[in-house]
Amino acid sequence: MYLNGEFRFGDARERVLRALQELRERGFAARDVDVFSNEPLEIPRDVLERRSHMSFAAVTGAVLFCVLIIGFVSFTQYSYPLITGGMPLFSFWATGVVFYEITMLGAILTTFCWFLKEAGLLRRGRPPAPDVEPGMICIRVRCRIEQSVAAQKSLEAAGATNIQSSGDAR
Amino acid sequence: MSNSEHRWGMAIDLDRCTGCQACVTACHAENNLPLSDPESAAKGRAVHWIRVDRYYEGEFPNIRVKHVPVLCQQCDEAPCEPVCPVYATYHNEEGLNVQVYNRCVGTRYCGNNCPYSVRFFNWFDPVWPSPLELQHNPDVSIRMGGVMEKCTFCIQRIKRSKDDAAAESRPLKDGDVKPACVQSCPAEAMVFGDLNDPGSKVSQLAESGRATRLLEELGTKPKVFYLQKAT
Amino acid sequence: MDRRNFFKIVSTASAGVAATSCGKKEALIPLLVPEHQIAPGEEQWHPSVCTECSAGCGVIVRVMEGERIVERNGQKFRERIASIKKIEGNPLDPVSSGALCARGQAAVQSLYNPDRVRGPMHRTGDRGKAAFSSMSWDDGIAAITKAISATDKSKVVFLTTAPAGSRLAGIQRFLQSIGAPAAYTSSLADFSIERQAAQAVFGWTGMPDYHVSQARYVLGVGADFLGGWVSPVYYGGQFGRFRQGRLGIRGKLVQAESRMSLTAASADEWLPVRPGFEPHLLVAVGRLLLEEKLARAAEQLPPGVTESILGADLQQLIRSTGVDPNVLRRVARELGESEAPLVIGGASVIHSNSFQAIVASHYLNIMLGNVGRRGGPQAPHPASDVAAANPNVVEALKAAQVVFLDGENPVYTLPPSSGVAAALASKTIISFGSFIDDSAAYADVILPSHHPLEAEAAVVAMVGGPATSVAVATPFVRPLYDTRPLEQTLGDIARKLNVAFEPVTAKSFVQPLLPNGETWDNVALRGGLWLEGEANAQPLKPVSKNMQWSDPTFSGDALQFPLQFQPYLSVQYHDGRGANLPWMQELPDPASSAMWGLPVEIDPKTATKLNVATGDWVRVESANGKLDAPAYVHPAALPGVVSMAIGEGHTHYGRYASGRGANPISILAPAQETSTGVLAFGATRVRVARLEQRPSELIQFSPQDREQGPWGHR
Amino acid sequence: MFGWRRRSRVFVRDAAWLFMLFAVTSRAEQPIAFPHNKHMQLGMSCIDCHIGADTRASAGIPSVRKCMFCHSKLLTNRPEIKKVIDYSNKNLEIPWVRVYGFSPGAEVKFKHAPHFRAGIGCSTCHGDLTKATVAERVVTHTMGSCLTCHRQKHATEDCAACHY
Amino acid sequence: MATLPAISSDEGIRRDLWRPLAGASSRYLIVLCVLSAVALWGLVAWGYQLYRGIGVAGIRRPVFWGFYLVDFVFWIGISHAGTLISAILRLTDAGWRKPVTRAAEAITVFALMIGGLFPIIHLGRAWLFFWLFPYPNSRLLWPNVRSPLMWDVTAISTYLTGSTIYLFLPLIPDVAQLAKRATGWRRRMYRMLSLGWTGSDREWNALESAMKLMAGIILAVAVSVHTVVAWDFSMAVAPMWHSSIFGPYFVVGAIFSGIAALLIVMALIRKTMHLEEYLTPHHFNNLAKLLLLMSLLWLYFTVAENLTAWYGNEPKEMNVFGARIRGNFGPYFWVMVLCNFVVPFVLLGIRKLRNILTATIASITVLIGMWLERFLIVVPTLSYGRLAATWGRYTPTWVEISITVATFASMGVLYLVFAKLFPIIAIWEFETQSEHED
Repeated sequence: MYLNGEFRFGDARERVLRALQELRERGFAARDVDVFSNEPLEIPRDVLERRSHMSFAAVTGAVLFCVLIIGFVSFTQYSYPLITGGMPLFSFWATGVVFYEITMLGAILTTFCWFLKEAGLLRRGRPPAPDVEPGMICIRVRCRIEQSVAAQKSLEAAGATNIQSSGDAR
Repeated sequence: MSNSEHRWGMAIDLDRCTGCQACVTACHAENNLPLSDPESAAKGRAVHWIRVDRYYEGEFPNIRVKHVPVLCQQCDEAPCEPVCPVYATYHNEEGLNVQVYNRCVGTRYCGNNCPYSVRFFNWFDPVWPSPLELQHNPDVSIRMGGVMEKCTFCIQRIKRSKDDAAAESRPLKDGDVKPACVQSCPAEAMVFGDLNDPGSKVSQLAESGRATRLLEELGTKPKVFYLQKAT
Repeated sequence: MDRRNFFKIVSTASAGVAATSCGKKEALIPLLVPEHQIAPGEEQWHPSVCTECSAGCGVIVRVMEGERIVERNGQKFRERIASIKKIEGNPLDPVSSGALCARGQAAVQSLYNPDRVRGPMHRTGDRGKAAFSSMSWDDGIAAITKAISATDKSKVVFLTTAPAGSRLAGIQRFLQSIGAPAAYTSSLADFSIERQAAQAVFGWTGMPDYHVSQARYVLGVGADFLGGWVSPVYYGGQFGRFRQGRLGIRGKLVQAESRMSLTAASADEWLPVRPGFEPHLLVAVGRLLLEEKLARAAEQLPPGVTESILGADLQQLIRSTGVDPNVLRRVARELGESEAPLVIGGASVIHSNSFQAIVASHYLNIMLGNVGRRGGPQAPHPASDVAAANPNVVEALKAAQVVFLDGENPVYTLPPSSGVAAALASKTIISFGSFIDDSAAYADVILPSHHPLEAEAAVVAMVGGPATSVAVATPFVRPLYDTRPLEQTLGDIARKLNVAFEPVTAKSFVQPLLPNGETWDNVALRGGLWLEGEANAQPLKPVSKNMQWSDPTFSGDALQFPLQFQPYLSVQYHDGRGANLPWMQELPDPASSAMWGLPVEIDPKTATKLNVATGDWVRVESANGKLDAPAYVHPAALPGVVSMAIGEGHTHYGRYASGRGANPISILAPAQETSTGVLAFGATRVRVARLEQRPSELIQFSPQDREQGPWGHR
Repeated sequence: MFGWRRRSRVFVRDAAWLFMLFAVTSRAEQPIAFPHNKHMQLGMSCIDCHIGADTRASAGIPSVRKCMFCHSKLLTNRPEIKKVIDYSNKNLEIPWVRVYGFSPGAEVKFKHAPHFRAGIGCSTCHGDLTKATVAERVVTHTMGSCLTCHRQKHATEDCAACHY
Repeated sequence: MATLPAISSDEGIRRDLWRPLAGASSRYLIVLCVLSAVALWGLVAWGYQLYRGIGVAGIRRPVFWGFYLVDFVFWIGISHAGTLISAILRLTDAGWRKPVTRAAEAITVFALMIGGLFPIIHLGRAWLFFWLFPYPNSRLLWPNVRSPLMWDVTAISTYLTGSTIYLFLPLIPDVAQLAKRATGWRRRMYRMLSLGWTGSDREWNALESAMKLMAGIILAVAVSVHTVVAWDFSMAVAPMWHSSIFGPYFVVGAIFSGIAALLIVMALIRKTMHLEEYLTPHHFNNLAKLLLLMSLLWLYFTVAENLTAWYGNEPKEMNVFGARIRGNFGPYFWVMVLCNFVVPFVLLGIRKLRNILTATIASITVLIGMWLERFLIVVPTLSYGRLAATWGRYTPTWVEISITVATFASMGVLYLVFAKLFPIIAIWEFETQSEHED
């Protein structure tokens, strides 16, 4: 089941942070906690770390595309061996630009895909998200029924209002 | 590319050339060049695969005229070739710089990149008032609008001579192949032949001291050799 | 076309028969039966003869499959016909020796010209308006016979461009049989002055032949032999060998001419001689040769001549030519010292005294002892004389009642000031031409004869003497339209007039010339009869004894008309005939690179004085008329001399020539060459004025005529 | 000067070229149901009628006169033969429908003779005519098919071998 | 930084930034119609060209490339507005960028779409353009990747993909919010585009790092793209083209014209959408300074380019140079110098004169000047080739001119539509900014 707690008004952010710390101390895993807002919040790593592998993915994608394009180009050049302008059949000089561009394309595409993946967008069966109005911050905790009390306490302690539970009770 | 059987080249003797332009008409007759009309000619769209550049040098009365027949130089390292995105122009194993009309999409990059400006573009589909089309040479394509065209060293004549030789199962000998311009030249200023064959007339002329090449400094390695005036 | 290929030439059985087929696009046209005749992709070569000019080049014609839509009893059919693809020089022919000039190769475009006359026609509109409607051959011939029989036969004038050969012989025989005077020509390009000079000096009939290829040093005077003079093909070949044909020997060419012609352009030195002072230059050179004891055969000169030359005032002569004295002296010395010197005298531009110039050139050759020798002037073949040369054509035309036009275009080639066009308005005019040109527009009846490429012919070469050189054509394609060979038409007329006339065929013309062992069939197969050596020797000794020179006279007041005007024969249009060939129209003019129109060539000094730049339009005005044309500032034009190529300015001549450009002949005065009476078309003075507006653009293939741009420097 | 007809033709042509269609129909309605197989069973060879196939650029279609060499006497009562005779009497050629060809935009210069010299049998490109009856296209020709064969046979792959 | 307008509240921001999306004023519609009409006329012209043949354009031998290639280079140049600005500023995390970025990135995408069209328009057989893409075909033929034109194809498609994504990413949170408010088809569209954005901190983090990464990549691509465009010319052996300086020269020129375009667009937005509080003189001041800098850089490159040619005095190059400086292209050249250097230098260099109006004026002249610059690079070289006998003049026809004009119109159309559908300023960015400021 999920517990949602809302935080409003001026110091919402501070209270959210407190709530998060509370939750972590009570042993809720980072992946069970979600913070909803309609502008980016800066949450310190020690409170709620979200590790990103995006740059790594981008590099891999780039390398992959680079290899592919080099292979493809050399294939096309040799598949119909027309020598033009006294250039060699396959030359890095003459095709470097193409390699570069396609490599970059690889980086761009993987970055985008990876963004979708990490953000979890377009994913089927996502738990119902609370509807956050401007200025409001909302914490969602996934917990088993026996933990729910603890979770609720910690949210209340942090001053969350309108705490509701949703999802099947297990 | 000289590992192949032939490597066609041409020598033009500027000492013999009289600038009579017989070659120009011969080329028109042989290669179905599109007819210009005053409008298109005024737009600089008249097509002459071979042209006779004329320059005046000095001032009257000590003035001289220089006639230089310029056709596709069939460069070994042709600047026009690498820039074509679709391989419509390329180098074949006989050293010819070939233009494949039906592959051409008309980027005209090759035309820009040709220092000799011997490439011509079909701005429209060509029209011949009937019955002028009866004169079309069936051995040569009628180029559709939107494609580049240029001197082919009369590849159709080369092919014919080769076929004849093959039919008679004999080797091609020097002088068997003559492009239309070479054939028509009254002063015999032009010589065509195989540069791979050291005995051929053209190779000997190319070796002779008078041989120079047009815009040689560009390193395009043209296969057309100009024999300068002896004086 | 080399000799091996040459044997592909098949005997000239008419391959013109057609097979038809339904006009559906998918429908395939069956091949001819027997199938080897017009198989697609198979080429045949047939010998023929070029008649674009009167030089008489033997040619071979490439025939392959062609296709046209024909109407047969209401139904459309696609018809595969043998069509002519290309014309090349006949490698066996000594005149062309396998090559051909631009105009000759373009002849195919006159055969397939969209504006060809497709059948007999009679005039329906006013004269000169070119309104015609078709008629039957019988009616046409009937009309002619009526006209002839109605008139005094001496008032029948027959104009023809036919070169020496079967056609001309046939015409002459026809005129003879009906009792009419011999045929005339009105072309500017019959070189009658050269012929008459040769006649006067050597008693030769025809055009002397110059073996340039074997000379070492050539002094050309007034003869643009690589351009519009006699035969650019023949002399082009000679020139090539003259320059680079002999191991270690390179001939030197010095050209004295009043314009930078093609010959002057390819010469090693150009002596810009003032128009009409060619005789003076030649006499001066002769005098120098005699003085410096370089005239190796001075004794052969007729005494009178030597005296008169020595009697000349050298300084004054040289001054009059406008050539640098030192240069002239050097040239004379070089000429005299050369092993094989040659002087070529001609009149590409005819002045009042051109005859004297050519005569003088012959005397120079005599004193250089090269007449009849290798590299000297040769006697022409007697049969090569075209009888049509006649200076009095104007009078004849004025007096005539019935005028026959066979390719001639007097309205264009004779200046209006001669009153010919006006005179023609009242004649019965019959044209045998293939086109409605300026003159045919006046015709009452047009009975189109076959195009030369469709007809048979035997033509005696104008050059190549003294050896016999006759090019022969026998028909090999089916005539495209409802035309008839001229011989047949003349025959029909003769029959109607019931006078005895036996047409001259190529065969009957060649037969008498055949040596024993030679057959007509071989000649027809090879496309000509060519015999080495003298046909029947003509005298090499001079027959005349007089030699004089006079200053040229120009018609027009020198103050009112300060500039000299010289029209000239161009490579592309010749005497104007070539103007209806699109290839010739788009062939860049050698001097100005102009296409689809010809400019007036003005020298830079005059141009700046008149504030004229290339492309500006100018009005060239003489006492006898004016013309408007774009100007080309010719860097090599003589100051004060305005030149213009002949060819444009046709009122009627098909879609490509009609109403395009201006005709330089139209402003000429009816001046005559004093000794021969030939129209001196270089003897008119003009004034030039800049026009404000530009009716049209001067189209140039390469406007830039210097290698460096106008802003080319720091 | 540029009529819509011509323009549309241009587009059609390029479209044809694009999709590698042919300008010719494969299943052709021939004017006469000419049975290739029968004639070949009689021991005739292709060259007997298509006389150019071995020595010329084009194989050639026999003229009606050629048919009449035999059929002026042979089987003159058959309806199809009657048609032939009829054409011949009208002095018309039989408007056979072309079944093999190249798209007009392709600018291919095909010659039979060199292929014959190279020992390529007619059936390679035209199928087995001993079974065929009326002329129809049984082998599709694309640049691909030409090239593949050229590669197998180590013939030239030069574009200018066919396109010029 | 004093960039922050006295913003009442988040609600206030929303109200201001969503206002433009609401209805369509009659003025808006009129402008839209006019522009679309012009754009359509361009399409007609192109249709005519396809129908008759490329010959209806004024291009000729030897000037095989004319207006179309000039426009191509010009628009690709404009496209450098967005990415460069936003990417650079994003990486340097300059706060004042925020109201500017989206406007800029939109320019990039649209300019690229238009610019990318020209190589096709200019083809002799445009309907065969797809032969430039590698796809398996019965001809067993592939495109020739050695050709700089193929480099263009890859570079531009990469750049277009990249900058579209780069524009789209920061749009997601905004459309997610819009999806809540909007109704009807707009709602559906926003819903779809928002990809189910919920605003969880994972999403925010992912967005954050994605944007950082993209900024880096895009920067690298953007530079390469215009270098490649420059190489189309400098790879050729034509006089005055075959120059190593062209790459950076074109990039600078691109940024130069890009900033100018951005300034104009911003000025328009500011006026028409009443966003005076968001796009403050401060923004214009910063961009104007940037423009001035670029103008000086451009001058430096132009001098370097021409001085070397002049001093070298190589005849073939001198022909082109002469034609450009004192020949028949002279007037254009000096107008270009006026537009690209004198005007910006005076208007923006003098502090007193520098204000929104002058910045806009300068930008307009710069656009004109830069178009001329491209013209002066493409045409004179081709008109004055190596062999004097082949020289020829080029004059455009109505077809080329109308297509050129139409592209400007279509730029306007695209932008108007965009501004009507999406907030032209990234709301969420703005809000975060507003928080950090106080």
